[in-house]
This record gives sequence, structure tokens and C-alpha cells, in this order.
Amino acid sequence: MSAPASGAGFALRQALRHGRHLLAENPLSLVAFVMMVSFLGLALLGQWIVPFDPLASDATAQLQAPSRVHWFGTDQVGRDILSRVVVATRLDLAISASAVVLSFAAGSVAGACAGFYGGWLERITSRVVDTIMAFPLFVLAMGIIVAVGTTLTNIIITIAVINFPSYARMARAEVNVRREAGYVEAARLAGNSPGRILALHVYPNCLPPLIVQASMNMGWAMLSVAGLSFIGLGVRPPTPEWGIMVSEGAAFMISGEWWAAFFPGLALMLAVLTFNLLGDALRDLVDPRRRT
Amino acid sequence: MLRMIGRRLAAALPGVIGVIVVTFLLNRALPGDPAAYFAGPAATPRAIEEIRVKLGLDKSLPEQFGLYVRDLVRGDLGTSLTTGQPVVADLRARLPASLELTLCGLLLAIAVGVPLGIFAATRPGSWADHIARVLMTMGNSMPVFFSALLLVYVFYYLLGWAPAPLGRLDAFTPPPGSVTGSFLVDSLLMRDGTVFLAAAKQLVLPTATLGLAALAPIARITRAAMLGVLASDYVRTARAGGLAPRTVLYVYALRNALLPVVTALGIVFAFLLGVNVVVEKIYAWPGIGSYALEAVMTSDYAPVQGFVLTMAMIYVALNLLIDILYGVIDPRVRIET
Amino acid sequence: MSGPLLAVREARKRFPVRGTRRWVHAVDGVNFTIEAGECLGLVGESGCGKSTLVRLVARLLEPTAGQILLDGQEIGSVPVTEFARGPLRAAIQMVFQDPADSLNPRFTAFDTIADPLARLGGVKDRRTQAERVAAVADLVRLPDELLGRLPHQLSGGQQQRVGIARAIALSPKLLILDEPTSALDVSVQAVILHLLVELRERLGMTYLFVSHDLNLVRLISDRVLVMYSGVIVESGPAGEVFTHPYHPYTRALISAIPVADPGGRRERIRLIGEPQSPVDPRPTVCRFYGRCPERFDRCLREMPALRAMGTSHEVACHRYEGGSR
Amino acid sequence: MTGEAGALLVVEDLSIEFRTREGIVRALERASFTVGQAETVGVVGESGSGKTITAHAVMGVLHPAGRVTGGSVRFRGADLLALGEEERRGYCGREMAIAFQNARAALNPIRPVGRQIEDVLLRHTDLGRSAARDRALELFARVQIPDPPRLHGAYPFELSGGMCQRVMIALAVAGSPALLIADEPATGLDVATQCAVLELIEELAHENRMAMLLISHDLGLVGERADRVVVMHAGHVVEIAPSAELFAAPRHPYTARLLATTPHPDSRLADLRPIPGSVPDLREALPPCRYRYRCERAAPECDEPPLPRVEITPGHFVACRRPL
Repeated sequence: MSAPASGAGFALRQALRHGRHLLAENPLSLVAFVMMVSFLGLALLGQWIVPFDPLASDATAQLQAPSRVHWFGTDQVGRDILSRVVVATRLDLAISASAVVLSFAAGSVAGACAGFYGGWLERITSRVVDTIMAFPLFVLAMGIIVAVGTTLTNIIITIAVINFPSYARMARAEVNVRREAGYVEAARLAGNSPGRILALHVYPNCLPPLIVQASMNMGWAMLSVAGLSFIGLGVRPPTPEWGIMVSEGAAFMISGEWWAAFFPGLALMLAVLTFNLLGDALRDLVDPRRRT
Repeated sequence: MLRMIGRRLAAALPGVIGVIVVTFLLNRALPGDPAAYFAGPAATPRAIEEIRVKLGLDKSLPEQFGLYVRDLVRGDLGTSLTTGQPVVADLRARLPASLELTLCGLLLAIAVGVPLGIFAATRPGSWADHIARVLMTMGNSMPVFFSALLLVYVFYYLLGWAPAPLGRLDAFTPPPGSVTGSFLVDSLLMRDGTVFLAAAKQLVLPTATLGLAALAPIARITRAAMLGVLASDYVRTARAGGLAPRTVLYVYALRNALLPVVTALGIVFAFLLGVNVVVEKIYAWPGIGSYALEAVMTSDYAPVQGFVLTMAMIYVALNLLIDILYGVIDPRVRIET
Repeated sequence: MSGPLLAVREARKRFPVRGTRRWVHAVDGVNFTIEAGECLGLVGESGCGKSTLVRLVARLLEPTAGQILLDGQEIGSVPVTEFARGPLRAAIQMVFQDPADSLNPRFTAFDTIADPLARLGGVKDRRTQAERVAAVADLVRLPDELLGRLPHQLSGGQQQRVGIARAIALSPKLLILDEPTSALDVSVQAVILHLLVELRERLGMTYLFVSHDLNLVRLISDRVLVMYSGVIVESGPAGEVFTHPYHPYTRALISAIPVADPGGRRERIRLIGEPQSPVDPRPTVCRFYGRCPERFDRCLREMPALRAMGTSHEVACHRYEGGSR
Repeated sequence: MTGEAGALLVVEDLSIEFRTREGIVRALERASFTVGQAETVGVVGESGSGKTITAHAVMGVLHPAGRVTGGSVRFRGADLLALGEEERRGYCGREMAIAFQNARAALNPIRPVGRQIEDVLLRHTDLGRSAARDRALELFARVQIPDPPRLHGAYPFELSGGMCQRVMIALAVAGSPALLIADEPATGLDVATQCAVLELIEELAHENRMAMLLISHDLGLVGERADRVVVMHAGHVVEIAPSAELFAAPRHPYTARLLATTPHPDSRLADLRPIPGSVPDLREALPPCRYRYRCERAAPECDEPPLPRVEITPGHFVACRRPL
């Protein structure tokens, strides 16, 4: 709306001061940011910049150690591991991001409505949440995938389902804190309908901690996707995917051919690390209690 | 106190019901016609129909659910196609292996994680704090199958310190007589040092893998809780009262900080139950996780369902235990309910 | 139009206590009126039910029983959500205790003030909105350049000006001031008090001024209600209640006011015991019994009702049977 | 600004900074005052004036983000800031003690209140366990807690705000300190309870010949009870005077305006004159006198450092170039 220039300038100055202090305090945030940009770049451009076809096997070059030609070595059927690791970035990021977005949207809206309206909506939501939370989540994911089959959509939905409770619970708690806040009463006095109050006054104010949660959750979703693939309940070979690649390389660890499992595992670890660090940085930014 | 436990028990009930309903629904959601699936590819339509009736699939959904609950109460989880054994018998035989591993991992994680978190919180900003924080972040980012494989590579292949990752005992050691099912406990009961050592050796790497995985969240929560408590008004009161640093740290700060840690233990345990499957696969551990995975490979659903159900029940039971423990520590819960 | 602007008759509000079958009797049969143009003060300690009472009057809560009449029209039975859409919503507005908490952290001062204008005043056109907001901001002396700021970029006093601007944007008939200065420093408190008095004169509003501080209520109210544990124990003209309090609770409150003069301390009235729980109080016992230094056995048998002690002064205490001390 | 002879506590030129995200807050600058034996000194100021921070610094429980950047705190002549941690702790609870504001949060939520008192007693006296328990019950009775044996085992969440404050006071006086710091002891309680709590503290101070530092934002409350008053504004001590003198003839423009803006039983609304401007942002560059931009007496000479400290009449100090 109408924001006189001096007000905007004031806000900008504060934000800059804030950001500068944060970076000075935690240079890791900057590293994480750079890493995230690199991963996004690989996800977007990966398939055009890799030196080899990630699916092309070569019977003459099986399980070769890292060399000048194959920087990360080759796997048991002679595919270039570097190319496969790079190309897998898009799939791994896309599955996790879709799942996180899905559970974020569903969980935050369901939780917010439950917390705001109460009644049967709240009872149903908390029943669903409690039921999902009664399972060890990864085990539940296994059960669902086995039952519904390993298609890409099913994997995404399954990961979204097991992450749903954390958003729903958090959103409900955040809404509960604010439901009786002065500005909500004031909005009522100003003639806002309950739906409008929830959508404009309550929900947006609950988002910051949820976004932090989403960033943290992204790493966990990637681990879950790769974990499912690793035990054979995720993406199917020969698609390049980090979890499958580690799984396929696992057998060779005992015989010393470490590279086949090592590089995809490392890529996965770095990606998860990136999102965890970003989550930490975001939380520092959002949570005033951690102000020192 | 008893009333509190009663309340907790009642509160755990909906969770149990939810678990049963979900496992039932998962069973019905199997792709394709379950009767045709169970009858095998060569079955005639009549044979399929017979199996449909035998499995109760011709009945309505609520009726099927009733039958399912009846079977559950009788301890009947169906029969495994792969082993030909009742699923319950298979699970019972393999559960101790899984529990022994998970509990060892959890204990290791608590034993290292809690002190690490306290250490980091009491020296904020020091190099020790920074190292602890890096460890925690790394630990949170490490895929378990990756750390497991690295441990195997380094300690088995490169250094040769650990035995081959092939189960609970090497080929030359006979298992101890079964009392509890835990090889460590049973061998001690039998006063058999050799078996104990052999079992312990096999346990080291998988336990370390689980411990490393659970260490990060435990240390992280301990550190955060401790930091919060150390900055609290009541710790300031204790300091202003001139109390000895030990009293302030242990009586005033740590006891309060343990409350969120105890709560978090449930989540960490659930996480370990999931991780367990991966670890059992890598170390060829004959637990219920690897049992379920074998069943997955052969599309044998009854064991998978039994596995999911068992894991969920263990988790519900543990949460109940944690709730009670929490009530013992925190008077606010104990007195108000 | 004759009759009071607002009349509250036998208003009651009960809340269930979670996990039990018991009830908190927050407001327990309250009667009072406010004349148009008057400033009525409502005094009581935290937890006495005054917040609940004003929320009933402001139509933010549904009363359990009783009537609320605005200009003779019953509004207490209109459901809260329906009332929020009705034409009378703009007539009763409120200024909140904690200015930081009562402003949406994501709304600029402009958006906050424009909200009631758009919702209730039908002012949706951006330019008209800007004009009206600027006019109201001018009334509360909020500088234009602050309108684009978010609450956390404003000082406590400025935040409260935004809160007042929002409440008076549609010139309400009744403005409820719920401890409008208790979260502010004394230096800011005086500014806001002056502003409120000035606005009442200029806009001809009626005030219901709520505070725990009798000394403050005295300064700007014409009449005072003293509330204790869900009931009104004394009411009367502000000056008279302050100089000639009857109820032991009112006298204790007044004697507790510091006089700031090192030599001239007053005789303090010491209350005994602890405040009583408002959960299912016994209906036949005076609410103040547990703390009253002047109690006697009748107070345990019968709850005293408000009795006239002169032209417009009322007190609910058995000590003042028959209209005298 | 000190009359040091025989003073129990001497705070001299104490400066404290806080590191925050938005920069360094100079929360306290060269604050000086004294507290004599058995004397009650009031500290008054609006929020952010530095009064609580001063109390925390004296007790050595400053928030980790805060740092003493200069000055000294001397108790019976010993410089507390120069002492080692162990020695420093010897003073806390035994020589000086503090009753914090918001008592409920200041008590350990999962330890019975009686045990919390015993912790202090066991630390600072030679009492054994059962003797400490008896003494704790005595203390509870002394602070007018009903039914001490029952409440000995109670937890803070079971007690009312007033009761928590009484426990806090019992905790503070358990070690028989020579100096009691009471930081907003009555804030957050209802008016009648406030009064009772303050009177209890006064009685205890009188009985045990305890010196007291009474911190409050309420000028009236402090003026009524303190022998001398320290007025603070934006991290500066602006005036120190005997109570009667301060109220009769304030010399710092801020004190005068603060008096004029505080309602008292005889004042009328027209008498309340607001203080112009607002408390300055302590992160920004500040003039030598931090009241400079709110002051109607300000003149160019006020921009000359340093902030003056004038003993305008014996025992009456004012930090102003143009006092009233």
C-alpha cells in the first residue's frame, strides 16, 4: 500500500544492518548460500555440461578408479559416475522440493484452520496428525510405498504425508498463540470476517517459523528419498539418483572400490548440509529470541 | 502418580487404534487384485474366487476390518510366502536382533550426545562449541547408509580392525542359548566370555553407525535446551544467591534442560527405528528390518505389514514410557493432571 | 434521544475450566449504564473480570446471560460474527492495552488505520482512503512520514497513536479504552492521556476507561465503577469515590496509592489472605470475604447487593446497611 | 558523585555495553552512586534507563551479551569487578542479595520452593540439613507465607504471584545480607498485594539493619520509602538527592519533568505535563548529555563533553550544565 519513501528507506536500512551483522556473526550462511546457488545451477544445467552420457555403459571400463578422464571413476557397468552424480541433482532436488512444498501447503493450511476454527476441523486434523506420528516415519513411508507402488508421484506424496504432521502441528501452535492477540481482536472490531482475519492477519504472521521449518525439512526429505531408493523402494535403476547409486556401489566398498558409492553419497551429504545451514541462518534471522 | 500413568495409558490408546486402522488400509491398498495376487499367475478364475472367500475379500470393508482385528488379537499376522512361516513367529525370532542394535545405538548416542551438548552450551563461542556445532550439523546431514559404508570401508577394508559386516556372529561362533534374545545379555548369563566378545565385535560398527546418526539431534537439543535454561531467570537467581557452580549447573540448569531432551528422545528413537532398516541391510543384520526388505523384494506383503505394525507398537510403547518419565521429572505435569 | 447510550443488564460470562466440569465466573451479574458524552471509569485488579466485561460490551465475546443495549437497542443477543458485519460495528470501538500486541506486525500504520475504513466505512478507493487516513493521523498527531512504517519501527507512544487512530477512524459513539497507558512509560502516559481527553472534546465520543490504577481513572473519568471478582462493589462520581470511598476494597485501593511525599504517608489498609479463585464461587458469600479486614458472619451467609449511598453513589457491602456508615 | 565515607556500596563510573544485532547499545555510561549502611536508596527511571542493568552488574549476573567497559563496584572497599569468580561468589547471597522482578520466573520451576531456600542456607551458613529446613520454615513464617510446612514442598506454579514474590524475598534475606537489591519487587502484582510486599521488605530491612537499593519505575513508590533517590535517564545518572529535597526542589530538568508527569493523589490532569520527545536510541551517536534533545533548557554549552557532575548542595548531585 502507500509507503512513503522515508518509511521504506528506514526499513531497508534496518534490514541491511541486520543482514550485515548476521553474515559477520556466521560466515557459514554465506557459504551455504553459494552452495545452494551451485546446486540449483547443476540441477538446471547439469545434463548439458556433463562430459558423458549418464546412461551409457561401457563394458571395457567397468569400476575404474577416478582418473583424468573419469574424475569420479566409473561404476560396475562402466558409466561415468561424475556425469551421473551431476545429472541426479535435478531429480533429487525436484522430488524433495515438491514433497516439501506439498506438505508445507497442506500442513500449514490444515493446521492453521484447525487452530483458528477449532471444533470438528481441529479434531479431525489432530486425529490424522496423531495417527501419522504414531509411526516411526521412515517405516510408515516404507509401508505406504510398498502398498501404493514406486512411481514418482507416489514417492512425492508419501514423503509429503510423513512430513505433514510437523507443519500442521507447528501451524496450529502458532495460530493458537495469535488467535487471542490484540491485533486479531482489533481486526474483528474493524469488521473483518473470520476467514479474512485468518487469511490476512493470522496466517501470514505464522509463516516465518514455518519457512524455517521447511528449509530444515528439505534436507530431511532428501535423506528420506535417497534412503527409500537405497533400500529399493524409491526411484528405479538405471535412472541416475544418489540413493540408488550408493546402493549399487555399496557392494564394492568391502572390496575396496570406494568411489562408486562415495561420490554420490558425498553429493547427497553436501546438498543436505546446504539446506540445513540455510535453515540455521534463516532461523537466526527470524527468531528474535536468539538475538545476542 | 498411578492416576497419571492411567491417564497416559488412556492417551496412548487412540494412537494404537490409528496404527491398526492404517495398517489395515495399507493392506487393502495393494495394487491389483489381492486374491489374484495370492493365487499366483497360473490360477484359474475359480481358484482365485476360492482364495477371495478364504481371505474374506468378498465381505464388506468393515467386516474385513473386524476379521483383521480378530486375527490381530489372536496373534495372527498371516503367513510369509518366502519363509512359509507365520509372520508372528518370524518376527519373534528376529526382533531381539533389531532391539539389541537399536538400544545399543540409542545408549551410545545419549552417552555421547548429552555431555557434548552440555559442554558446548556451557562454553558458548569457544572452539569446543564451534567443533560441537560443526559435528552436529554434519551429523544431521550425513545419510546413514553413507556413514555406514564409510565405516565399513575404513575399519574393515582399510584397517581390518572390524569383522566383516555379515551378521550378529562370525561363522565360527555358535549363538548363546536364548533367554532374552540379546546375544550380549545371553552370553553374560551363560558366563561365556568368548561369545560375548564375538557378539560385541560384530555390534561395534552398526552401533557406531546408529549412534552417530542419533548423536547429532540429541546433542543439538541438549545444547539448545541448556543454553535456554542457562539464560533463564531462575538460573540467574541461583547465581545471584552465590550457589556453587556445580549446584547451579546440575541442580538448577541440567534438570530443567533434560525435560526437552526426554521429549526429543521419542523422536530420535523413531528415527533410529527407520534408520535400523538401512543399517540392517548394510551389515546383513538378521533383524526384522532386513526381514521386511527381503519380503519387499519378493512382493510378499504380510511380513511388511507385520513389520510396520511391530515398529509402530514399539514406538507407541516407548512414547508411553517417555511420557511417564516426563511426569516423574516435571511436577507441573504430575500435579496438574 | 433519551436514555443512556449504553445499558448493561445482569451481564454474565462463564468460561469452562479445561478438563473439569467447573466454571470460571468471570462476570457475574453486572449492571451499569453510560450516558452519552460521559467518561466512565472501570477499576479493578488483574483477573477481576474487567477485561471480560469490556469484551462483552465491545461484542467480541458472547455473554452467557444478560442484556447489552446500545441506544436502547439490544445488541447482546446478536452473535459476534454477525455483529461484525452489522451497521453498529463501527459504533463501538476499542483501544488496547499493549500497543505492540494490538498492531498486526505485517501491516504498516497506514494499512492498520485504513482497515476499518475499508471494511466498515466502505472507503475502498485508494485516494479517499489516503485522505481519510491522513486526516485521522493528524487528529492523533501521528506524523505522515510514520504511516509507512511497521509496528516494530515505531516507539510505544507512536504505536498507541496508531491504535487510537484505528479506533476513532469511523467516529464511534462508544470508545472503550482498555488500560491504554499501562504498557507505557510515565512520560508517554501523560501524552496519551492528554490526547484522549482532547479527542473526546473534539469528537464528542463517550468513553469507557478501564484501568487497575484508581488514581489514573480519577483524572479523566466522570463516574467510576469498582469491580472485584466479577461483580461491581462500588460506583459513583469519580471525585466522590476517591475522597469518600465506602467499600473496604475501594478504601484499600486508595490507601495503596503512593503519595510520593516522604513525610506524609497515609494509614494503609491491609488486606488479609489471598485473592479467591473465581472458579465456581459460592453464590451466598460476599466475594471479598476472604480478604476483607472488616468481615462479619453475615458476609458468609448473604452476598451483598449494590445499595444507594446518596444521590448517585452505590456500594455493595453489609457494613453500610440503611445508607450510612 | 559520592559521599564515600562509610559507604557500604560504591558504584563509580560504571559503564556497560550490550552487543545486539543492530549494533552496540551503550546501556550505562559512567554511573556513580553510593549506598550507606542500613540506608535505603531508590533508583528511578523509565524503561531502558539502565536501572536493572546496574543491579545485575552489581550482583555479577549481567546477561552474557553485556560487558562492563569501565568503572568499579566496591563493596566494603573491595572492588568486586576485580575479584576472581570464586571470591566474587562469596559476596552473593551472603553480603548482598537481590529480589528479582517477576518472581515466578525467577524461581526454579521444578524444585520445591523450600528446597530452593535451603540451597542458599546450606551454602551460606553452617546449618545442617534439618536445621536448614527449620530455618527455611522460620523464614517462610517471617515473610507471612501461610502454612509454611505445607508450602515448603510446593512448586512455584502452585503459588500465586504474591506468594512467589514472598518466597523470592525469603530467598534473598536467607543469607542475612547487608545489602538487599529489590528490582521492581511489586510490579505485576495487584495494588493491594504490591503494598503488602513493599511493606514486608521495609520491615525486614529495618529489623536486620539491611541497606536497600529499591529499583522502580514509579517515582511515588520510591519517594515514599527511600532515604535518597538516584534518578536515571537513558543510561545516565542525572540526579541524586535526599528524597524530601528531590521532591521539593528537583534540580535536573528531567527530574522536574518526571515529577510533573507522574500523577499523585492531588494532581489534576492539567497538572500532568508530558516530557517532550522520547528516550534516545542508545545505539546511535549521542550527545554528552543524553537528555539534550528533550530538554527545554538546552543550550550550546550542553554539547561540550564531558557530562558534568555538580554537587549543588551537600549530598545533592546533578549532572547538568544548566540546573534549575
